Amino acid sequence: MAVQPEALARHRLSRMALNRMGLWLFLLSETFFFAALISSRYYLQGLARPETLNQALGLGITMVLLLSSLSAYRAETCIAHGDRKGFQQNLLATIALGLLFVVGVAMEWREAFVHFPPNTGFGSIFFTMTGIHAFHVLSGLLVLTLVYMLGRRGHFSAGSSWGVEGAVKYWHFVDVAWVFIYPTLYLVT
Amino acid sequence: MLVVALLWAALTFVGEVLAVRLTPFRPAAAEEGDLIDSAFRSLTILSVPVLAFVLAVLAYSVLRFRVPGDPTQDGPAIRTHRPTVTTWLLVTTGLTVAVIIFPGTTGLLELHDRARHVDMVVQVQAQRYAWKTTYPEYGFSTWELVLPVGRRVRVEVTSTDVIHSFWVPAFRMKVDAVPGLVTTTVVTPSKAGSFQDDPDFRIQCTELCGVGHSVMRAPVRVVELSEFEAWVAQQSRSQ
Amino acid sequence: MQNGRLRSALARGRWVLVALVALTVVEYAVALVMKSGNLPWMIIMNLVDAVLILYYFMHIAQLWRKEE
Amino acid sequence: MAFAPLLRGIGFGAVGFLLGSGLGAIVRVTMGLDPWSAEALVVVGYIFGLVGWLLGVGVWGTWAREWFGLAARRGEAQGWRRYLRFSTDHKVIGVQYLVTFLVVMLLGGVLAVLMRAELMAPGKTIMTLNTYNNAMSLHGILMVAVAVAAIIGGLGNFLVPLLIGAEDVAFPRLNALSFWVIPPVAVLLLLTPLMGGFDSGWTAYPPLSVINAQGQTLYLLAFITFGFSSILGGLNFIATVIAMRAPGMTWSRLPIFVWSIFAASLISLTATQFVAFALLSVLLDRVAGTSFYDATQGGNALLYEHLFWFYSHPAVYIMILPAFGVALEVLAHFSRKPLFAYKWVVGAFMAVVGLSFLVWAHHLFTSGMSDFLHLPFMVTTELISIPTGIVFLSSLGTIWLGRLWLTTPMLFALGFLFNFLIGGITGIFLADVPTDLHLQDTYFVVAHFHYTIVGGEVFALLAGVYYWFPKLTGRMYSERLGKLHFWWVLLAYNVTFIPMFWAGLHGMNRRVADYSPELGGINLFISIAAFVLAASFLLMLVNLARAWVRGPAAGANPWKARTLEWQTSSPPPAENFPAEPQVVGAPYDYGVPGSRHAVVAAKGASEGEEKRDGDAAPRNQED
Repeated sequence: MAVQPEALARHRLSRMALNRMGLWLFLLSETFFFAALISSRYYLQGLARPETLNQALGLGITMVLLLSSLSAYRAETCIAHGDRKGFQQNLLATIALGLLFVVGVAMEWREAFVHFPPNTGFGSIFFTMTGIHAFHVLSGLLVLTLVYMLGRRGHFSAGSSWGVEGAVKYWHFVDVAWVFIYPTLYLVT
Repeated sequence: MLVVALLWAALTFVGEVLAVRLTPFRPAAAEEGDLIDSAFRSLTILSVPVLAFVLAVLAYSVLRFRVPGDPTQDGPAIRTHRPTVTTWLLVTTGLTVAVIIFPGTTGLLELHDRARHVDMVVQVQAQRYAWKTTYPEYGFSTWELVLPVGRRVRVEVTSTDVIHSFWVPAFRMKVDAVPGLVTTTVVTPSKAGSFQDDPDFRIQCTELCGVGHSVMRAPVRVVELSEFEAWVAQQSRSQ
Repeated sequence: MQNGRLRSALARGRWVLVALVALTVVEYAVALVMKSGNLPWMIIMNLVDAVLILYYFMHIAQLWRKEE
Repeated sequence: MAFAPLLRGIGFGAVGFLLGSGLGAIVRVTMGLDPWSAEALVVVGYIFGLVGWLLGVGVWGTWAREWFGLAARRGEAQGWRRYLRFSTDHKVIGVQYLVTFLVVMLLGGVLAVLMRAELMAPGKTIMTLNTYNNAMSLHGILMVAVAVAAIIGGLGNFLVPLLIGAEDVAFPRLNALSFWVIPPVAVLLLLTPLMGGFDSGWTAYPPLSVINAQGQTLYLLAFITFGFSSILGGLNFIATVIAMRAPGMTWSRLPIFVWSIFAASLISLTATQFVAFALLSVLLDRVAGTSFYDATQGGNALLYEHLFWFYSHPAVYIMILPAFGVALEVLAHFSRKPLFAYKWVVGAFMAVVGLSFLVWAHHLFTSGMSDFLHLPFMVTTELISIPTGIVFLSSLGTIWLGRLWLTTPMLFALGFLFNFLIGGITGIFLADVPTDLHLQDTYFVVAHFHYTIVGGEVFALLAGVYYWFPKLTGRMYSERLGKLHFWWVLLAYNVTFIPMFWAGLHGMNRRVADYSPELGGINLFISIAAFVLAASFLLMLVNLARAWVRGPAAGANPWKARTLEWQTSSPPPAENFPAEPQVVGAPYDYGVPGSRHAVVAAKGASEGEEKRDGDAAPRNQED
């Protein structure tokens, strides 16, 4: 007789609390990755920054990502209170805002390729940091899309919404990472 | 307990005699090398009682407390013993702090002090798989390192390709050659010698740099000041 | 009752966003005004940002709250 | 049929690889680049291939189907077939890890023998300089992987749930995933020779690792993947120890091995990300045209050294903390005494975890980093000897006045103490800046870390393998051969590595295929001793293989030990215990009258009938 993974929840924590802890541990781990990225920026480039960086675009995509965090929060809150419609709408809004952010980064890259391509000092850091962050955004979008599809097929309810919670927590984490990356690349002097 | 103490004392005695009598390295050829060798010897002398203590307790316990066959009884239920733990912590902390201060910090400060004032500068450029030395004061370059006895030299090291490491075993001093950086080390040669007579008089690359890493060597020659000046004059003429 | 709880939670979310946006604008303004040495201020404001998101959006307190 | 999951994994992996590299070529064309770049296509192909392999080998069936709203398929095979599939049973995964890394260790050992053959005499002996550099680099990374994963992945997976009275780890499927990314790592490393090998050592310092043969790219991918496995493993252990303990298993009743795995996991969860980024940055320099390490473009090779050692020094504690755990565990049970100063040891483990993040730059004393960093890193490094000293205090305090049962595992645990003592003391010489200036990158360093990792960790690993072999297999190995193996390894090991200290002091630098002729004598001696050392492992293989096939039945508790893993059958059933254990006391209270660690209800008798732990062990008080 094999042990079913779900059967393990009867200890001190519920399966949900266990999953939650696992996700937080994963995010803690990821924090170290971003810490490595950010410290590399200061190690290699100090506080230097090219004047050609598009400040308006940087501020814009930051706002978009912050806004997407709100809609993600709303989606999770809605499903936790049983509001399916609000959940679906807000999730869709989050995905749309996430895509907008990706488009913003792509526009930023087009300009950056001209002014400070990846084989320059600042370019190495800029493309790596934004690229790795964008990779996290894309994987977050993938998960949010899966959750959205499952939601449309009737999954998740007020009492059982771990999938939503996990996806949204990850999304917020991507936002937190950007909160630090944005000034590191655009603002510090 | 007494047996262990005697065993410890005996092992320490033997170990210290060995540590003092048997020099594990050939004599250094630079003042900085002597400093490093004496730091090494101090650490050895400090380590011997520690090593001997653990060995004594280990050996005594194994011989005295072993039980032939399957054990039929449990040992005494000693979970901890506060005085022992406290003593142990005090002693290990004391030893650690001692080692940090001497020879660690004292040696570090002395080396640092020596770097403040130097008599001459030599530039060493590492490239796969050779060492080029330049004498900026005299304006020539060569493929061997020649230094006069008794002059304090700052060696400025850099690399043109990958990371190498500049090491002269006879001097003991070592510093990496990093592309894009100039790193420095200070040596004061204290006795004449040359690669022909002693293989320790060589620049040896000690940072893996590719296929030729193990054979990336250059000869080192330490000569009396007059001889050095003659060599400089001859080199300047020929270039 | 249920609906009221939802509405107040959503309102809280809006206030958090307002704070985050305001902080970002302040960061931007600081960067425009302070031509050097703004790093410590950035770090402080980023930490406030992060705490707001971690606490209100990510419910970090769930970790040490007893399960219902 | 037994190989179906593997074949499916390989098939999906191949499809993924073709898909990925095709996609990579298309992207290159759209970017206006030459579509053919072996390295770039291999990187993209590998990422897709890895996903394909994982999906095929079992992630799709047992897991990913749920993400699309489909029901997951379950079902465990029986017997040896279990080991060839995506099993979520921590005991199966533990054995998978152990066997895999035993094979890897033997491969690394063969490379070591080849290296020693080349070094028998100065000049060219059996291989070219380049072949030597490649063999040495491969030896390095294979053995580092063994050191990081054999105890944690093998013994840790098998034993941690048993020791804390759980049915499995917190995330069984994640656990299986962390094992099944290992085979691609091994395949990548073994394929490196096809792409020119990699000659940068396991440290892979740029710029060398940016400009050398394309095999380096495979190495970087392999190490990053391995790091991923290590992170997931660490995450799982932390969650398991926090959340899955049986009722009554308080933190102060955790067996010390569990503590050591927990402590090591804290490091592997976090610090590993730094090496992931370090390797990624080299990979980007190679295939994506960045210039992190191109000095002419503002790059700086020292950045890599800092990032790399921020992980790779803590990594030695990922290796050694579980070794401490195994050694202390074995010492307590075979001294039949409580583990001396248990709480201090736990504190020491945590202190090591904390300090491990503050010592990395002692690898950079000669790197040319800023002078002012020397003193602080020398201080933090030497402070580590205080918590390490506590481990010795506990060991000596445990065997003192004990009833020492000198079985094979006990001998290996005692051997561990001896070797690690030498490894630890010589570490002081390297932490001390003045002496390090001479010793850095010489055979003194080679000898030092082999003393800590082979003499230390591998001895502890062997102690653990012999100690838990009856639990893993239900059978008993030959004590006679086991003891012979111990004495053989102990002597051959020390005779091989002690002379390396001497060679280092006399100008033998490390990672060299050739050396000054005057070092010929000592190297010949080391090589012969190394061959004798290598041969000893064949004896262990014979002993364990024979015992596994037809050794005598071991019984549930052959060592009469008190901890929970011995209170269930050997090997344990899938659900580990017939009923949930109730922990009522400390794990090592030998000699305490009437004490017990845990109560495990017998099968089918949840009330009334109880089986007392270690019943077979008489507990008369002598004094």
